[in-house]
Amino acid sequence: MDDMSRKPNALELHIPKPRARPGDKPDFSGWSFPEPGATPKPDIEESAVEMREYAYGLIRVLDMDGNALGPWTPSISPEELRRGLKYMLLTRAFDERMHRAQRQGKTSFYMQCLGEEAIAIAQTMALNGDDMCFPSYRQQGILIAREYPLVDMMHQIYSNAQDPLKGRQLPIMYSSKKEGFFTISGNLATQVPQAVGWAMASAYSNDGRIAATWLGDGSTAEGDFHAAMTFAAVYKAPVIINVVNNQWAISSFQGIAGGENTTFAARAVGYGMPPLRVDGNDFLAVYAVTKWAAERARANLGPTLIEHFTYRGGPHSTSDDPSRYRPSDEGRCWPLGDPIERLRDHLVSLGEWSEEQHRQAQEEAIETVRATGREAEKVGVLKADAPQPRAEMFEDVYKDVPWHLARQRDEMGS
Amino acid sequence: MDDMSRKPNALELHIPKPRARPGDKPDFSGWSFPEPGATPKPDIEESAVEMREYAYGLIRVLDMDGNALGPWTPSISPEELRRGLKYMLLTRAFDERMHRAQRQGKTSFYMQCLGEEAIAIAQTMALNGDDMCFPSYRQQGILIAREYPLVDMMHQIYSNAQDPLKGRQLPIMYSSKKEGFFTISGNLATQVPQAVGWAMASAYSNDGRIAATWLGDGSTAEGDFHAAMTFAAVYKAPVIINVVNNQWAISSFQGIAGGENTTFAARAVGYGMPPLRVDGNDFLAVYAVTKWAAERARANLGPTLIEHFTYRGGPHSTSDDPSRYRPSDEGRCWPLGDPIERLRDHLVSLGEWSEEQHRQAQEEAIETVRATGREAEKVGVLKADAPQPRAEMFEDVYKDVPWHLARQRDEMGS
Amino acid sequence: MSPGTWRGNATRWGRNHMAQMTMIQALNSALDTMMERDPNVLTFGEDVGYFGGVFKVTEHLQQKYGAKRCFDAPISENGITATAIGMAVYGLRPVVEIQFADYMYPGYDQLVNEASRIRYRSAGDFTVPMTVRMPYGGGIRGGQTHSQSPESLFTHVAGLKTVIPSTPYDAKGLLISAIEDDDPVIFMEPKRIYNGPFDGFHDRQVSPWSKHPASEVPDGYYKIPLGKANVVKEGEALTVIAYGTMVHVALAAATEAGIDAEIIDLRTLVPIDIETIVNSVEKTGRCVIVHEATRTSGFGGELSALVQEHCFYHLEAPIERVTGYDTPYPHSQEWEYFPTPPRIIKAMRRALES
Amino acid sequence: MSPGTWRGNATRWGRNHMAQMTMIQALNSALDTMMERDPNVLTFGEDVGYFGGVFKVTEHLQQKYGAKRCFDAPISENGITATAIGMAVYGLRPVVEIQFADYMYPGYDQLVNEASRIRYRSAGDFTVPMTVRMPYGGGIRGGQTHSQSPESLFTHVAGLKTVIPSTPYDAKGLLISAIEDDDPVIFMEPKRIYNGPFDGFHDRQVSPWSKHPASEVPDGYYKIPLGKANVVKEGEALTVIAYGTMVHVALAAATEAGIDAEIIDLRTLVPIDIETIVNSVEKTGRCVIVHEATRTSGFGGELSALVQEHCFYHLEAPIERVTGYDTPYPHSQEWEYFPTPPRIIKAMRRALES
Ligand SMILES: Cc1ncc(C[n+]2csc(CCOP(=O)(O)OP(=O)(O)O)c2C)c(N)n1
Ligand SMILES: Cc1ncc(C[n+]2csc(CCOP(=O)(O)OP(=O)(O)O)c2C)c(N)n1
Ligand SMILES: [Mg+2]
Ligand SMILES: [Mg+2]
Repeated sequence: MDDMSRKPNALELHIPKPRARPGDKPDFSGWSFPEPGATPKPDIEESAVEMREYAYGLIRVLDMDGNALGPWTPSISPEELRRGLKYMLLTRAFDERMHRAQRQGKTSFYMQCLGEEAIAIAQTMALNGDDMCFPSYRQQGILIAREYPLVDMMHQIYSNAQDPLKGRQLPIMYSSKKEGFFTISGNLATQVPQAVGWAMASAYSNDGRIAATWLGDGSTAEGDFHAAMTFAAVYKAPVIINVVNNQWAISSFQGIAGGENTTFAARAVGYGMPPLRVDGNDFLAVYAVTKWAAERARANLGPTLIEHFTYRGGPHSTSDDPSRYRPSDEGRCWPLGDPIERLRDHLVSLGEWSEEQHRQAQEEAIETVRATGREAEKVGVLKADAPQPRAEMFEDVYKDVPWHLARQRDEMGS
Repeated sequence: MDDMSRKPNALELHIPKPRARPGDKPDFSGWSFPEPGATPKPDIEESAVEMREYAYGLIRVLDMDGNALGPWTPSISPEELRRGLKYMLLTRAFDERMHRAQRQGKTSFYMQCLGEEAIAIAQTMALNGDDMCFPSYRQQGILIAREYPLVDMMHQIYSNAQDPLKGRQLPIMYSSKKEGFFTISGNLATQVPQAVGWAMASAYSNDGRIAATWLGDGSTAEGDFHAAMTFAAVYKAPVIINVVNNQWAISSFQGIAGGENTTFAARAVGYGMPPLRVDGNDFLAVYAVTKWAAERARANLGPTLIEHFTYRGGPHSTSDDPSRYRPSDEGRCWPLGDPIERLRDHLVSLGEWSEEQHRQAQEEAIETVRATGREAEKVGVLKADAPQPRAEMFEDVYKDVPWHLARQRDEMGS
Repeated sequence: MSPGTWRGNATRWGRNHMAQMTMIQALNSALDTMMERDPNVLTFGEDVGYFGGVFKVTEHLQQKYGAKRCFDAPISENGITATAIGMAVYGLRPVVEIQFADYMYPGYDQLVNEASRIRYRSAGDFTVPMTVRMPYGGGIRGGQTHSQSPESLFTHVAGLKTVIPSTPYDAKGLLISAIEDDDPVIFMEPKRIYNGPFDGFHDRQVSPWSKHPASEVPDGYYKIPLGKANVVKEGEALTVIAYGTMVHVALAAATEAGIDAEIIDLRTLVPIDIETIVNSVEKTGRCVIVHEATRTSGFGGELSALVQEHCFYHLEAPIERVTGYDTPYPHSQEWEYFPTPPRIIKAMRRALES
Repeated sequence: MSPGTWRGNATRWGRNHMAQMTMIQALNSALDTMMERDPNVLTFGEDVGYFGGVFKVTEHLQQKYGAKRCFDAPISENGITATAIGMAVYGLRPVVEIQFADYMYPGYDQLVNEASRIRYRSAGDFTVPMTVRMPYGGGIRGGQTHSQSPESLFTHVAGLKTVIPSTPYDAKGLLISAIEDDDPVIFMEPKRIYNGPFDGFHDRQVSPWSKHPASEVPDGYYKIPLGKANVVKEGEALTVIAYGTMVHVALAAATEAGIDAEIIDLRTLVPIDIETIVNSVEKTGRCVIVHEATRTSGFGGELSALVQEHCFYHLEAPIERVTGYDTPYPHSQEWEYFPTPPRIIKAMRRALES
C-alpha cells in the first residue's frame, strides 16, 4: 500500500506499534473493561475448557467509587483490608525511598512496583502463610505482606555487612526461605517452571502447600513460560501462575509480547488450563481470584493462570527513562486508577477508614521507611570496597569448598 | 483415595495414563469425531479470535465410504488426486523397503510415516512449488511429491558415495534447497521458529512465497514451538505451522504432551492465531485446510496452526518396538482409517479409479522402489569405511577451511 | 589389570551380594537402591516411565515404585530441568534423564543460570540436590545429534559438578554419590560402553561387560566418592588422562603399542582430582589427554593448562591432546572421527619421542 | 602506543572522513553503514527498535531505516536466534542483539545444534550468514546476571566464529566483517568499555574514548579481517594474551609495573590467529593469559594448551592464567572478583621470576 514499488500479491512484514509515543495523547481506547460485578463466578470444579471465555473478560469487584459489586466480592474483614492497605502504603514508601537512594549513589540499582502494589499484597494475603512464592523482581509486596524485616531488604539493597545474601546479589534480588520467598533470578521467567516443579514435589509428598509464581507480560515469550504451562497442565500441579500484564516490558509495549492478538490469559486456554483475567488495580478482585485459584489447587484440581491487567506506573528500573518511549502522562490516564486510592475509597465507603486515617497511615509508612533507612545506612551502603570478608566469595558455590576454589581463595589473599 | 495414609486435604501428583497398554483392547472412546462435511468453512479474513472454536472440532471431508462432503470439499481434479494417491503409494513402498534395508544392516536407522502419508503429500500439493518447507523427520512425502529423485533419498540413507549430504547426516535427514526442503535436524522443533524467521524474511523482502513447517504432538512441548507461535503471531508471519498429532511421541502418548486437557490446535487460541483441526487421514480435508491457510498467509493475514489428527501406524523408528508400550492392533483400530484406502475409495466412488488400477499402481510403486534400490545399492550401502574422501569431513564447517581444521585434516592423513 | 584397580576408592556399607551387570544394569541398580532407601528420590524424563527409557536405564522402576516416582515427561528438556530444580528446592532428590546429551541445550539456561547458582545467590538458603543423567558420546552411528560430548560446557559452570563413569561398578557407585550429593551433578553416561567396554577397534569383536572385572557390582548400596580419580593402570613411561569410553580406548592403545602408560580415569571432571594427575605426571614427565569432544575449548584444554601449571618443571615433552575434530560428528565417517587407538598411539609415540 | 598499532590489519575502501566515536557509536555506525549498503541487512532484538537498545547501539536506526529493518523482539532469546537463522537461510543478513550475554542461554541450542551446523549438515546447500551481538563482562555492578563472559561456550562449538573487539575502531571494522561473513558470528561486546577504555583501576578517573587514538573511526565502510590478532604493544619480556576489556587492563598493568610486555589483542577467538601468538611467545618465552570469565574451562585453558603445544621448547616459565574466579559474579565484591592490574602484575612477575 504505502510502498508503490511492491509487487502485486507481495507479502509485507507487520511490526506492532503502540497507540501512543512521546508527544502523543495516551490512548486506551483499544481496551474494553466489563462492568465491575458483571463477571459470574464459577465453581472451583468447573472444567478448564468450559472456563475459556474468562480469558476475554476482566474480573472486577470495585467500581471507581469504591463500591464492591458482584459474585467475586470476597469475604474479607475490614481489619484485613486495612492491613492490606498499610502494606501497600509501606511498599510505596519503601519504593520511593530506595529509588531515591539509588539516585543518591547509595546503591547500584532499584526497581519499583508503582501501581502494581495490590497484586503481590492481595495475593499474599489470599495465600496461606506457608505457600511458596516464586516471584519476579516486582513482587516486593510479598515480603512486606509476610512482614519480612524491612531493614533486611535494605541491607540487601545496600550489599552492606548485614546483607543476608552476603552482597552476592544485585539489589532487590531478595531470598528468604523462611518467608516462602524464592531467591529472585535476574533471568526472566526461569522461576515459573521451577514453581511448577516445587508444586509437583508438594503433591508428590502429599503436602498441603501450593506454589504461586509471577512473571511479566513481556516474559511470557520465554520458553520457560511454555514449559511451566505444559508441565503444570500435564501433571495438574497445584500452582498459580500469575502474569502481571503492566503493558510494558522495558521499552516495548505488550503488542511485542503478543498482546495485539489476544489476552495473556488466553495462553491458558491453549493448555486446557483455567484462565482468569482480573483488574490488577482492584485489591478485592485480585484477592478473590487468588482465593479461587488456591482453593482449586488445594483440591487437586490443578493450576490456574491469572492475568493481572495493570499499568507499570514507574520506570522499568533505575536504569530506565520511560519518557523516551511512551507519553509521560500515560500512567495517570490509565482508566483503572491507582490500587491504593481505590482500596482507600472502598474502606471509606464502608465507614471503616477516613481521609485523616489514610494521611496518618501514609505518614507512618514514610516514617517507618525513613527510620529503617537510617538504621540500614548506619550499617552501610554500597561501596567499592565490599564489607564482606573476601573469603566469603568462595563459599556456597558448592556445599563444601573444593580444592580449586580454596586455592583461588588463597591466591587472592585476604 | 487409594493411599489410606494420606493426610486429609493432601495434594496428589497426577500422572497421565493412556487408555490402553499392551494386552488391553484399543480404546478410542475418548475422542469425538464430528461428521464429515459438518464443519463450516470461514472466510480467510475471519479473525483469529472468532475462529477459536475450530480448535475443538475436526474438519472432515471424506466419509468412510469415500464420499466428499461439505463446504471444505476442495476443487481438485481427479488427475491431481490420482497423482496424490500415487505419491502416497510410492512413499509407503519406499518406507517399507528402507525399513527392511535397515533391518538387513544396510544402514543404521530409518523412520517410516506409515498412516501419515496424506499429510505431507496433500499439503505439498496445496502449496506452491516454491513455498519453503521446514519439515520434521516424518514428511518424506514432501520430497516425493516434489519429485526429488528417489535414488538420492536412498543415497542419503546409505551414506554412500553419491549421498548428496556427503555421509554427514543420519539417514532420512534429507536436505534440498532446490525442492524447498530445509535440512532436517535431529533436534526436535528447532525448525519451527526457523520457518517463522524464513517467512518473516519473505515478507520483509516483499516476496510472494510462504513457509510451512511440521512438528509432532510430542515436540510441541519444546520451547521452540512457543517461540515460533509467539513470533509468528506478533509479526503476522506468512507461515503454516503443522502439528502432526499421531498420538505418540516415542513411547509416551499424547497425554504426556498435554493432550489430556485439550487439543493441540487449541494452542493457537492462546496466541490469537487461527486453529484448524483436521482429520489427517483425509487427503481432501488436509488439502483444503492447507489451501485455506496458504491463501490467508499470502493475503498478509498471518499464520495458521493446523493440527492433523492421525495415528502413527509404525514404530517410532527402527530403534523402537511399539508392542512394548501400546496394543499391537491399536493402529488397525484407529477409527479414521488408512489415508491411502480412503483416497482410493473416493476416486473409485467418483468413477475415476478402480481396484485393478490401484493394484497396478501399487505394484508400480513397489517396482520403482525396487529398481531404485538396486541402483542405489550398486553405489553402496553404509559401511564402516566411509566412501567419502577423508578430507571432506573438514569442509563446510565454515565457508573456508580455517587453519586449525586444515591442520587437523593434515594430522589425520588421507 | 586387577579388579582391585578397577574398584579403587569405593566406600562400602555392610555386606553386599555381587552380581554381574552391564553399565545399564548398574545404573538401574543405583536408581533402584536409592529409590528403595530414600522416598525423596524420584526419576523422570522422556520415555523414562512405562517404557523404562530408550536405553532401559529406568526399566522396571515404574512397576516397582509406581508412576509417581518414575514417570514420563513432556519433550521439554527445559521443563525437565526446571521442574527438577523446583523439586530439589522443595527437598526432594530428583534424578532426571536427558535422552541424549545432544538435547540438553534447551535446558542449558536452567543449569547455568539457575541450578548452579541457587545456593550461592541465596547465601545457602536454597539448595539444589539434583542429578541430571545423560548418555553422551559417539561410536554408535548416531550422527551429529546422537553423538555429542558436551562435558566442557558443564565444567565451565561454577556450581555444577560433572561426573563420568567408565565401568558398571563405577557407574553405580558414582551415581549413588551424585544422588546423595547436595549440589547439582551432571552425570554423563558413555553410551558406547553401556553394554560392553569398547576398545576403539570398531572392526574387532566387542567383548561384553561380563568378561570385565568391573562388571562385578554389589547388589546394594555403596558409593564411590566424587572428586577422586582412578589409576586404572600404573605405568612409568607416560600419563594418559581420560574418562568414559576413552579410558578403554586408551588402555587398548597402550596394550596394542606395548607402551608402559599410566592411565588415569578421571571419574569426576569437576571438582577434579589434581593430586592423582600431578603425582602421575611428575613421575612420568609426559602426558597425553584423550577425549571424544571437539578439541577447541574441550575439557582437554583445561587439563593441559592444569598439567602445565602444576608440572611445568617435570614435563619432558609437550602435552598431547587426542580429541574429536573440530567438526560436527559425521555419520559415515564415524571411525575417521572417533579417537581410535592408532591416533592415541601416534600421540603417545610423539610424547615419548620428543 | 601509536594509532597505527591500534589499527593494524584494516582493509579500507575509498576515502573516509574520520570522527571521534565511543565504542557504542562505532557499533552504531557499523550497523548504519551496512544497512545503508545492503538492503538484506536488518537488525532486531529486545528494545532494539524505537528505543535503540538498552545500550543505544541501535539508536536512530529505526527512524532512519523504518521499523521493518530495525525492530523490537519478544523477550525470547530462543525466538530471536531461531528467526534470525530462518532469515539468514532465506538470504538476509540479520544482526540480532541479545541484551546481555547472560541471556543467551535460552537460545543456545539454536546456536550449537543449528546455526553452527546447517552448512555442514546440508553439505553447503543452506548457510547462515547471521551475526549475534551481545554485551558481555563485568565491572558495571551488574551482579551475576549482567556480568558474565561466556565466550568459551561459543569457542567450543565448531561452525561458530567468535569475535571480541577492544576499541571503537576495531568494533566497527570487525562488526562489518562479521556481518559480511557467510558463517554465523558471535560478536561479543565488552560493555565495560562501551564508553571509555577502562584500565581496571576502579578507583581512578576513567578516561573517555575521545582521549584514545582508536576512537578515530572512519565514517564509512572499512573492515578488519576476522582471524587476525593485533599486537597492541610490542615487548620483549613476556607475552600477554587478552581480548576485550582485558586488553586495556593488561596494558595498564604492564605500564604500572614497568614490564616490557608484548600485548596481543586476539580480536577473533575462533578462528584464532596462532601465528601472531607463536611469534610472540617464541620471542619472549613467557606467557600470561588474561580473561574475565571463570577459570575452569575458560578460553584461557585452550590458549594455554595451544601455546604449550606450539611453543613448548621456547617456554621458560609456566604459562599463567589470570581469570575470573570459579564463582558466580558477586555484586559487592566486584573488584575482588575482577582481574585487576595488581593480579596481572603478580602473574607477570611470577612468569618473569620462574
Ligand atoms: C532471559 C532474559 N532476557 C532479557 C532480560 C532483560 N530484561 C530484564 S527486565 C525485561 C523486561 C521484562 O518485562 P516484563 O516481563 O513485562 O516485566 P515487567 O518489568 O514489566 O514487570 C528485560 C527484557 C532478562 N533479565 N532476562
Ligand atoms: C530436543 C530433542 N529431545 C528429544 C529428542 C528424542 N526424540 C526423538 S523423536 C522423539 C519423539 C517425538 O515425538 P513427536 O513429536 O510426537 O513426533 P513423532 O515421532 O510422533 O512424529 C523424541 C523424544 C530429540 N530428537 N530432540
Ligand atoms: Mg511488563
Ligand atoms: Mg507424535
